Amino acid sequence: MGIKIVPRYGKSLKDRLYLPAIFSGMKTTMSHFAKNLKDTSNIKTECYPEMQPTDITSRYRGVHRLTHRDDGSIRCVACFMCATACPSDCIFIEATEREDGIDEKMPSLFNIDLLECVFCGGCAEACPCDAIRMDTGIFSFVATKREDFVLNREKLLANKAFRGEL
Amino acid sequence: MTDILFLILSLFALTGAVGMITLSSTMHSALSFVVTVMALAGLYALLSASFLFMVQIIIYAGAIIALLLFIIMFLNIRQDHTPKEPNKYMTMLLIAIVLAPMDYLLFTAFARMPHIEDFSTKIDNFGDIKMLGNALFRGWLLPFEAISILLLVALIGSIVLARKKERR
Amino acid sequence: MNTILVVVIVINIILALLFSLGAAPILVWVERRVAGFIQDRLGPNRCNINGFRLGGLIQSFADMLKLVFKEDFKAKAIKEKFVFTLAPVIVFVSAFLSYMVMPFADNLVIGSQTFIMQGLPINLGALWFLAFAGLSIYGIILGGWSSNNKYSLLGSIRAGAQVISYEASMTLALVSLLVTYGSINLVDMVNFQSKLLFGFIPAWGIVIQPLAAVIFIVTAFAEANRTPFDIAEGESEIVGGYHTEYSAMKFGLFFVGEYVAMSASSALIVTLFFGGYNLPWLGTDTLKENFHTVMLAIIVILPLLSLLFGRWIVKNNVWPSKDDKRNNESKWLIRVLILINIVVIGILGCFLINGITETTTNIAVAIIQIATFAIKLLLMNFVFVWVRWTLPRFRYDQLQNLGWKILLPLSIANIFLTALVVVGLGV
Amino acid sequence: MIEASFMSYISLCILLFSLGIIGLISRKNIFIIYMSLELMLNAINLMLVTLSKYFGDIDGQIIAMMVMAIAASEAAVFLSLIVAMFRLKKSANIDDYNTLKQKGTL
Amino acid sequence: MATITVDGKEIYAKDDATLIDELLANGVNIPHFCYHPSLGKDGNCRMCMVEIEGKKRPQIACDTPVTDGMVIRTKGENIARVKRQILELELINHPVDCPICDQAGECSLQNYYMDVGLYDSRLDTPKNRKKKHIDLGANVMLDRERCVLCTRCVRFTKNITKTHELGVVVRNDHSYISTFPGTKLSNPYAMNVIDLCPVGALTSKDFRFHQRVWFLKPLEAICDGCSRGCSLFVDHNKEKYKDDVVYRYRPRFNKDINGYFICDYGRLSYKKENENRLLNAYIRGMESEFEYALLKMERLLKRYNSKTLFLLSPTLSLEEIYRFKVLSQKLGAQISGFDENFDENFEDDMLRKSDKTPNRKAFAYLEIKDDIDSLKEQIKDKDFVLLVGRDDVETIENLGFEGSVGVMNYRDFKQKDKLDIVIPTVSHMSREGCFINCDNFIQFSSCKIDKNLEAVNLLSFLSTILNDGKTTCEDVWNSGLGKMNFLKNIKFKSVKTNTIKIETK
Repeated sequence: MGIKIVPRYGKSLKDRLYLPAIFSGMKTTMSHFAKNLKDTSNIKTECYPEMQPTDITSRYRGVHRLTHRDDGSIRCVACFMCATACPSDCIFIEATEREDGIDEKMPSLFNIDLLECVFCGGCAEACPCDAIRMDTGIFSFVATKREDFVLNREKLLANKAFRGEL
Repeated sequence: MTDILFLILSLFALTGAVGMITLSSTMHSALSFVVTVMALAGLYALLSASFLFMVQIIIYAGAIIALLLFIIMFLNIRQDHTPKEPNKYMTMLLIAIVLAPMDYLLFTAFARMPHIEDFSTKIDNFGDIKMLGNALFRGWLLPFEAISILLLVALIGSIVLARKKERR
Repeated sequence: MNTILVVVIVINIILALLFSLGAAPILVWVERRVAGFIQDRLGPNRCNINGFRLGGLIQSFADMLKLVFKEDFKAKAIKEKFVFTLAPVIVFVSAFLSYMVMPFADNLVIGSQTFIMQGLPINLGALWFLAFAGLSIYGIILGGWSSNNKYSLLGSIRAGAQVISYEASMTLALVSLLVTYGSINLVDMVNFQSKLLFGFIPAWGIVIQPLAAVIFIVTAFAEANRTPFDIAEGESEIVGGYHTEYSAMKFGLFFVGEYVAMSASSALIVTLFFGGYNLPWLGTDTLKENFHTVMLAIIVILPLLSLLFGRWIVKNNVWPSKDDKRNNESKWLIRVLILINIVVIGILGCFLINGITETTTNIAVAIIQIATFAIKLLLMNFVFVWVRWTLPRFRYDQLQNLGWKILLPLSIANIFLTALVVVGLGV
Repeated sequence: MIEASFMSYISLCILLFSLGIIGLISRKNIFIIYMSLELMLNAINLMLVTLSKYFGDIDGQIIAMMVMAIAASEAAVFLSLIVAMFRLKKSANIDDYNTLKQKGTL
Repeated sequence: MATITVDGKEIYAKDDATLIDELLANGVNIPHFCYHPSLGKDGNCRMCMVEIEGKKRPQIACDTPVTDGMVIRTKGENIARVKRQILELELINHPVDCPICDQAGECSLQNYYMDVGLYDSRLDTPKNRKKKHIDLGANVMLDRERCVLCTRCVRFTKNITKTHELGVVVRNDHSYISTFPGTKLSNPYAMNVIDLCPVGALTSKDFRFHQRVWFLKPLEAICDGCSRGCSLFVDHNKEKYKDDVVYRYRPRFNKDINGYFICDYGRLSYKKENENRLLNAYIRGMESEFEYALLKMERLLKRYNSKTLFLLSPTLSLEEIYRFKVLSQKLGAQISGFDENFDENFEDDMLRKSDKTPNRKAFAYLEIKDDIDSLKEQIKDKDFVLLVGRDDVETIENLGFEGSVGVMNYRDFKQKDKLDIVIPTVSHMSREGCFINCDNFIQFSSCKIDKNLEAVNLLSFLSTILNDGKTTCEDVWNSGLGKMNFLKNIKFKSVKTNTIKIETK
């Protein structure tokens, strides 16, 4: 019941000679080679800096951003849920009293170390205030110094959503 | 030209040989011997034994010493496996002193052979593969066959010797 | 010693250098582009000098430059510094020397003098190759041993055992060829292959000695440490094998040495089995006799081929943005193609109109043969690359089984059979 | 300047042979002893080739070839013996290979 | 003894106890807001409902006396429904601003909601808005929206401190906690209301927003603020790329010493762990390498030998004092424990004592003199005085001492540039040790926070000088401290876990 008998290969002379199998393999690779040599436009490779990717979906997890309230101030209340959820401990927050009367608490420091981030999306998932999102669509980040990979509060707030702010 | 080549090659051969018997590390010693073997191959070429020159490189350098190096590596011979020889140079000196008169004897014996001018000029096709083959398969067929049997025996013998004992 | 002799020797050495050393970057490029195309990728295609990228060939030179300028790092644990440095040199030099005996063209006759078109004019060509291909094992063993690293040592033991094992079969396969061709001189062997079998098949080694050809090609793969026999390295078990500890140009020498060895192997395979510098059905003498027809054929065929190639370039060398510097490349390439056409056709036309001396014919034939050899060499190298990107690596025991239990008996049987046929036919 | 004459080859052979003997007797490392033996064989080979050239007779080279063949088979047997012995004794010292020696005597 | 059955399991309870006490003592989880063991029942929150067989409706466990043969259910469909409804009631006007609430993570409301709540809100009218973040004084912040009106804080000021600062004002769902107009919460124990508050209504101004509580790791320790030696939880955390920081002290229940509370002074004394630390070793006023200074100290002790006086602080642990005694006996040096850190105003009749050091009793037990007269006698022919655990150089200067002075302490101090040698030691919360409090209770402080500072542990320092490798408290006990007369009946193992009273002659 439910037993599937898998046929065993390698007993016949043709199998044990190996050469037919080798040649059929080489035929396959040759056909690919010939097809691609004849017309390189068949190849799916995108020439990246010239051709930007078009298939970034709204669920793509890019570099983080911090969202704004309606009045343009920071939405984050420094609840540390993202830092708690982060598996790579790459979010560094310091909370402070918020003086402008909009809320009670906000982050005085909100750093994300992109070199440590694993882009799991746990922070965006954990955020109770919808303050951190990964919908910027930024998939490539470059810097010349390690320090430049640490995004601070202002940089995170400046990041825009890939398809406009929802 | 040939003189200079001979000088260089013999120098290499001697240095290699001296290095081989004096160096303490087995690996270095073997490497030093490779130099000797290659230099000797060059000397064969100078002596217009071109086939032997190739055979020397293929068999001696390419197979025998390579196998030796391989075994040294394979057995992982370390410093604590090799014996300590505190007074090897003394022994060498003693043996050299003993050997010196014998060498002199040999040298004088050879020196009495008739002198040939321009020893290193080439006789046509001497040592060529055709000539060698003809001599080998006409006059030396029986020894050749005997040696092939010897090789076979050595092959089987070495396999029997080196295999691991099956434990029951 | 006259000027022509010196010129020919120099040309020979330059050709040998070109075919071996110059081949390395080109082969790296071929390797990577072919791998890309086989796997439906593009491969390296963007390294360029002012827009010129020659299909990515510039990448190889960039890589070379990188290897030269990299820090030559040496681990502290490496005690045998001299041996460590010597090992890649041995690999490189032995691969390079084994190349020196390949004949690029038939013996060139200029006036009364005859020149052997080899880097090293030596009679024992095949044996020379075997000798120096065998010496490369020293580089492998010493490199692995002096690295003072378990991975390196294991890799070098594996590679060394493989090279020693396969050398036996290779030599024996060669012996059956020697019996067939009746000579050990590579030029003689090639000239034997310019004959026709039954009047219409070129008597190439692969036709008369198919088994020896298969065995020799397989063992050549093993000697050059190419896939499927590249067990010297193994990313999962022994990392980089014997060159794990090497960096910068020391690694570069290993790397280049591997390609030179591959190139040398293919050159020997071409020489032994694919008619060497001979065009099929067109031996040296036939070429010389019908040289006018050949010139006419070239005048017709060259523009046609150039047209096809130019169209291919125009079709495939396109970059998305209009003002891309790299788009100019096609234009220039096509101009160069046209220039080549004009020059070649012009020279040949001159010859056709003015008539041609015997020496010029000989030289022209030699050039055609060199070109033939180069194309065959490239194709054979392509086969090496093609096989590498098709077949997976052997397991170590399978490899030894194949070497000792299949290839060795087969090659011995082949010698036996060949000897029987040769003696029976009384050739 | 030493002329590349017959005698220079002969003296090189004698020197190499003597070095072989010195190494053979003075060293205790089994590998070096083996290589000393090979060195002596090589010296003899060189002498054979020299003499073959001297007499214009190819037979010397043929004997040299035979010596090489014998050296090859010797190498195979020797190395397999070494592998077996080394597994047993874990030493490359010939003084350790004394299984046949009667205990308590010199 | 009464036998009651809880959820099918029999437990033995005291006869006249309330049900909730016995249930909590037996590890049965009973949600409650208003009940607190030290404050007693109030019965206003209705959270502690249990079903009792024979009673029609569920009863509150905090106001039900235990009777023999009671059969109780704390789980089940019915009781869960009741609890859910009560929670819904509590949460009607709660702002649910857990992200900015400091109590999140140790909030009863959160926990109970996760246990039994988990309903969707049925509210479609706006919530009652009340005033948020009101400074009550004494480091306490009030958030009236979050308050569930359990009145624990009110009862604390009424019953425990008897200062009557807090009360509930206004009726029904507009009622809130307040101080009387124009007054502030001000008593030396006021911050205990923060611990008492089951929700985030009362939070510490000092701790607010500094760290989320789920990151904190509690360790058990003894307060070194006064000779009461209250039991503490030390909440500390080591953040990535930062040093280990102590964020707060919380009272740890200890029925012999401090009950459920500690004074504000002790609670805020955590700051000295983080601030004003001595960071470098100094030799003759120059910054010196730490290792070198240790070697120098060793050489100094060897040079002055019997001309040394160890002036120990009563803040040192019993083990450290004992080891210094052993060292002084070996060197033939003198040892004194004179210290005048008293503050008569500090003492009250609840917990605070006038002696502001935790271990002065140990000198008496170890027969070390700690009076000024004997110190005067001892210091006369000495060339080197080593102050350990203290930096009051003026004490010996006042006695006219003019030889070399060394200090080993963890606090930064002014005169460090004038002394011969200054070596930083680990602080109170970074080393283990026993302390004997004013009532002869011996307690073990096991808090050992590993700070990234160059500082020496006195026990390991002494072990290198005495060269016997006894670096832990247990080693010291085994090496002779445990055999001393006053500790004869006491095992180190039991001290580690219990508070034990030393029998005095």
